[in-house]
Amino acid sequence: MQKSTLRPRLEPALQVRIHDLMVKTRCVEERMIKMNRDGEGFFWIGAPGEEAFGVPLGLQVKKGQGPDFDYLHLHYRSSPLIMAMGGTMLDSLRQMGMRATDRYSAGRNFTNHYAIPEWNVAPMAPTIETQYLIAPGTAWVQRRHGGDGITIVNGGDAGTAEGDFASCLIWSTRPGKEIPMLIIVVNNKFGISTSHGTQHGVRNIADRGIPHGMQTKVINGNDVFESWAAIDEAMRYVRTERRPFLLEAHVSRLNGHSSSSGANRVDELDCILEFEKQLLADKIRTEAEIKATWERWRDEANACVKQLRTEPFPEASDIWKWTFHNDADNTLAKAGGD
Amino acid sequence: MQKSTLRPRLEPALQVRIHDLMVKTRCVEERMIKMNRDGEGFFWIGAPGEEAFGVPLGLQVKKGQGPDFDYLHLHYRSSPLIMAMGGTMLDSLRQMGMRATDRYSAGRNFTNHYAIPEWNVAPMAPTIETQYLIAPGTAWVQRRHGGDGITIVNGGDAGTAEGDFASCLIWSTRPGKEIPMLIIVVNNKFGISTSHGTQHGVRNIADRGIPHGMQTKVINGNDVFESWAAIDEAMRYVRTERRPFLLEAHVSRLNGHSSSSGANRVDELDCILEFEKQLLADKIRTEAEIKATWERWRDEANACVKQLRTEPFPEASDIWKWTFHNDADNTLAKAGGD
Amino acid sequence: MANMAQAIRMALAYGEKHLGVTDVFGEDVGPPLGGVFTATQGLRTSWNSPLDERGIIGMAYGIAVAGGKPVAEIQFCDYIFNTIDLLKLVGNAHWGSAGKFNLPLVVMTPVGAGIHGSIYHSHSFDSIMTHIPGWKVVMPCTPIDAYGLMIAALKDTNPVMFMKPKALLRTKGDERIPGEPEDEKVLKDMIDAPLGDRSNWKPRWPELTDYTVPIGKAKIVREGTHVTCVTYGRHVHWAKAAADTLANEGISVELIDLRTLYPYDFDAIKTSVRKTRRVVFLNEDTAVTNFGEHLLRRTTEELFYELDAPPRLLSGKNVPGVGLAPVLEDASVPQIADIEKMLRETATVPA
Amino acid sequence: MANMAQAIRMALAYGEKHLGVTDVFGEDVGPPLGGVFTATQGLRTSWNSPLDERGIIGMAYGIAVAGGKPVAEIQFCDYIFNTIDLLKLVGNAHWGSAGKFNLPLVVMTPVGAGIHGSIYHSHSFDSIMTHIPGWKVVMPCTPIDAYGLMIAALKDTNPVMFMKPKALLRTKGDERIPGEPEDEKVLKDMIDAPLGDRSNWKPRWPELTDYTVPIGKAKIVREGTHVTCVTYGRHVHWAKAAADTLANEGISVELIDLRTLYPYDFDAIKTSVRKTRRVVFLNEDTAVTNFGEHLLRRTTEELFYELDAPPRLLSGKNVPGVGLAPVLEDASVPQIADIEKMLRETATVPA
Ligand SMILES: Cc1ncc(C[n+]2csc(CCOP(=O)(O)OP(=O)(O)O)c2C)c(N)n1
Ligand SMILES: Cc1ncc(C[n+]2csc(CCOP(=O)(O)OP(=O)(O)O)c2C)c(N)n1
Ligand SMILES: [Mg+2]
Ligand SMILES: [Mg+2]
Repeated sequence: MQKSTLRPRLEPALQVRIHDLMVKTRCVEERMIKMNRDGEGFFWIGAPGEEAFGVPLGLQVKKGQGPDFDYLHLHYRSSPLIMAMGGTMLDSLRQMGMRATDRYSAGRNFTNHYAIPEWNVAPMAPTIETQYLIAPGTAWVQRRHGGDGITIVNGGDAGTAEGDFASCLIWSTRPGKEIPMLIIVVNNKFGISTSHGTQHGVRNIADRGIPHGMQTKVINGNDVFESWAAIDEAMRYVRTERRPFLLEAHVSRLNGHSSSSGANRVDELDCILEFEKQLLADKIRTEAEIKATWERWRDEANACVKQLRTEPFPEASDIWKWTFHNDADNTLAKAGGD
Repeated sequence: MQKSTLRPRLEPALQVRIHDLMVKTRCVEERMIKMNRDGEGFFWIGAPGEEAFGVPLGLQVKKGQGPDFDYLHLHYRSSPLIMAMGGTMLDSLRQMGMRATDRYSAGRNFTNHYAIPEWNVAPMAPTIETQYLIAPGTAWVQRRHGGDGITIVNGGDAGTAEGDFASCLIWSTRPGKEIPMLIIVVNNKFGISTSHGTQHGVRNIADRGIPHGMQTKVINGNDVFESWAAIDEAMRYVRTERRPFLLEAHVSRLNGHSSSSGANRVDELDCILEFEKQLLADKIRTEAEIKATWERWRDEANACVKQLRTEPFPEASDIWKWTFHNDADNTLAKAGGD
Repeated sequence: MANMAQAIRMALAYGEKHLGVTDVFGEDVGPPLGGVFTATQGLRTSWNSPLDERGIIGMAYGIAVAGGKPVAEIQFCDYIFNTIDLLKLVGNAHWGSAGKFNLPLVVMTPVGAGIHGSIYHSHSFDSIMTHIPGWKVVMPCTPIDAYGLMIAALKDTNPVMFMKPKALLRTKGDERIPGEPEDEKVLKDMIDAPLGDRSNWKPRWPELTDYTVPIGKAKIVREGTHVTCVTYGRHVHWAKAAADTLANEGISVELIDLRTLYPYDFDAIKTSVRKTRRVVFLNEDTAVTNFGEHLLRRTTEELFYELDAPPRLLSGKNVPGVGLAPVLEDASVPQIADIEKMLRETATVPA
Repeated sequence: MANMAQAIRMALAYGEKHLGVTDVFGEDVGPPLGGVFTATQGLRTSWNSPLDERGIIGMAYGIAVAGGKPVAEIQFCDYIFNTIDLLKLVGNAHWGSAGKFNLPLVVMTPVGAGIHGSIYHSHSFDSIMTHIPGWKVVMPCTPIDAYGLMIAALKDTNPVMFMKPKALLRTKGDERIPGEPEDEKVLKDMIDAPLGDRSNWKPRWPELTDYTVPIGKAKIVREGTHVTCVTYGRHVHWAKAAADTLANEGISVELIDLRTLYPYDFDAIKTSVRKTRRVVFLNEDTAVTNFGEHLLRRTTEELFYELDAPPRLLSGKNVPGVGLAPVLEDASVPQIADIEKMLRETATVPA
């Protein structure tokens, strides 16, 4: 256990903030699952079990727009990161509810698929691993631009079987053209129903960075302290050395793959409960405070759902919006396609 | 220099045979280059500089049809291997000359693109690296079939940037489902005009096999003895252990990339000259014998070109052949497509 | 009655037993899941692959080279678009090798919208796939046709793309699969994996028999005289519904289920259009460079003088995706009302 | 006169200087080679990429996200087919993000047959590319149009696919690029890399000026009254040759060079077909689900009653590849004689 050495580094106030964001994330995800069950959204996929890793990650992002800030190329289990960056429950739930007010996709995309220009969050697609091909592009611009902005890309364990993961290793370590990129693999040991160990002969996924001369690390992403420290270390390295770092975080997948597999709670270690034990033991939070945190966010989530129910769905004619960047082109395209 | 220890392993008769096949290969390639210059063929790409590796490889292939024998998934620099297996100059030159008698593609494909069912040589395409995705399929059948037949796949250094190379590493090392495959990378340090070192951060390409738990080796493919021994070792391992082996061979690219870059001779080490020095020093061949070998194969190549000149080109209606496996389907397809 | 997923599963089981199928594989295709739509549950030769579509198609190619008979699945056709080069290589192997190698393999993949799949689980693949020479391409719209077309695909010595209309995989037909027990609960008991632990479960396959829907043969689903509708997949059912409504208005629709997209049954189209002199081609792929446009082009070229009305295409809208909100999906993909409207217009426009 | 490769190079140099181009990259695009067709020699921002088409398209996407202006090359369109999913993602980014992100990038790639490229250097890409929504797609047939379309592409804030007709890259036009010196030897001296060692070579670009061929605007290459021919790329020249021959027979061909494949200039087609009442769509992509079929479909739907003859498609044959032997290539891809024949037939078939 490295915890004892790592724990002192995190200020109690920060621990409280992390806990708050972890609970916030869990509550918005659980509310989405309920929306799905209630028929208020068709499909859920999200991140229960990744909060101990994702929240520390989100809090350490250098948030802003343009190459001076961090670019993010994310997979669909990034709600902890987005919540930690300041994403709102309402925005996430609007996407789940397919409302016209969904600021990420106007009712077009699955939940937890963001696109946030102000925070350099690139548009997300559920195509596994393609983000690992796109991320080197923003990092390349950052290499040229200078400063300490970096690119962060994340994805799952199973997806590393796609050649795109290897491409990312190649493109980030071109001799003399290395790029400032934090490459993350979130290893929950499964791709849908297929367990990692049945398909991958590697001991650690992160080891695949080694022949490319890359710094790598494997961590227990269920542990807030270990996550914080590893992210801190990796980010410092990438920000200053302007070279890639490959970080593998082991996490739980608490509600199975998605609503397609039922989204029922499974018996794996729950990082929030673990963290709460610590907070109690270290007397940073009381039982009552913890309970209140959960209640506040549950209430907030419910209030958001109430709110979004009053909001309009998209309209049929909306499909013609935004094929091209200017309306004249969209009109032309409509004429050809209608 | 490992030569001294490796050399005794090769019987003089075998050395003579290897030399003969190396010269044969060089002569057929040079004749193709001349055909290209004479306007008798539009494009040349081939293997001058890879003979010291390719001939020992071809001679150690377990040749035949079906899973008891070796499957071959090759790139366009495999003439030494094919010549060593018994391919004829005439067949290669016919393909260069686009004759209807071209047994590999009936005038359809570029030269050095084979398809030989009797020898398990899978159809070749010039799409870089795709053979690394197909090869695991034959090896998978061989794993199930048993015996000592293996699958051999080769390709260039630059092509390992394609994700397909990494896919091959994944698919060949699935835990408990490892496959008998000799994975070869022929490293001539260039992809067309782009030097390996400018794009690849790996020290050795073969090192990329290590995290997957794969046996690997890097050799001087310009050395017949080292090549023979390494191929022997790798093949023994794959045949008996039924697991993959990743072998990287460094070779010269003696005539540049292809006829597109002129196909002129460049100043790199010539493995045939090196080998001839040894043969002379070891008194296995005399100057006169070596000269006669070259003359014989040059004459043979010229004779083949004379022969193929008498042979017909394909006919226009031939394009409709072999879209489907049966003629009725081809007729149907023609009706829809004509 | 069996649903389409069960029908496909039974055809594959038949194939394993009688047609030399050696490998049914893909992402989550093997135990425990047996495919995200359960179409491969309990199959003897099924196995899970790495999450790598390019590897899957390559593996199928290789297995076929070595004399196996693979059935590879791409989990959703939305994820097949990184393999187009490989599909082209597969389609090219026989032609490029001057007939030396043929690749008897089947790739199957769910296509189309209809399950609220949003941008990346709603794609169609008919247009790009029919543009790749060297493949046969089929798409059933009933369980019995799914069974018969899969068996035909498994017997074929060419590569066959078997498209599964996603929205129909859980729907039942009204014809029994040969060998299927009368009671669908019995069937379920025999071949559906139980909930919970499946590690010791084995299916009991009914006594399945050979039944082939020949590749290249369309089906006249409904005879009619005023207008022909040529479609496939789930739009067959919607066109049928539209035709039923139009019948009440005195408009008689002849409905053709193409079943094989390539090589398609042009005789069936020709015969029908010669009779009705009016035709609508219907599918849900996007509108520009759409397979229906090929059929329309050929029909126009060959039957121009026999047409009493402009031949029409009703297709998906030419936008980059199908949106998640139902109103967006419905606006993107032809609905029954749209079909009715276009058939009515085409049937009634003065000659 | 500049050849098309030089024209593209000059447009890119103009783009580097005036339009914010940040990266011109791809396999062998940078020094020393400057592209397998020399179209990127001497460019300030050019660089060599790893041999990885998927990485190339991904990189272009990422650069555009971060505010760069990338021009990515795929060495031959024959090698773009492993990136179709990424091209779809690019085309989808603006739409899928509800307008939040647009991707101002250009991908360029040589297309078509005509250089004895055999199976894997002769592919066309018009059909699949026009089927991918969210992209603009252009293809010039002269150096001046290549210059003007590239500048338009660089100014556009949408993704643009710039198709280079492979067979025309080394051919000259008859209009000078704005700023081009009169003597082509002078131009060559200024901008062509020397043979041999190039490590210290730098181009001297002429004083290039802005010249835009608007995206979406076709060009009437030849006016005529009897039959319209709609084409693009190298077939413009062949159609012109065919039209010249037919003129001697008293057949007057109106020839449209589409220049932009999407969004295409339907007004130009419509105006012309209304006049000639007969039309042939011509391209060299394979025949099934071919982009010309889209144009034919739309023309038929909208102008059915104004057509005096069946609209026709003349395209590549629907076989898996273009063979190396010239007789095979010629049989696969429309030749001048084929064009003449179809134009003649279409012009003369009784109304
Ligand atoms: C290219 C692609 N192939 C297949 C899928 C279907 N799919 C969605 S999630 C998933 C499993 C992903 O597993 P992993 O990468 O481990 O991420 P996790 O979901 O476990 O976080 C699959 C196969 C997809 N979305 N994209
Ligand atoms: C997928 C693909 N991309 C690009 C090309 C064009 N091309 C042909 S050979 C070549 C370089 C290959 O280099 P390497 O892999 O090192 O093999 P070598 O030719 O050096 O033996 C390229 C880029 C191709 N044939 N296929
Ligand atoms: Mg996982
Ligand atoms: Mg090389």
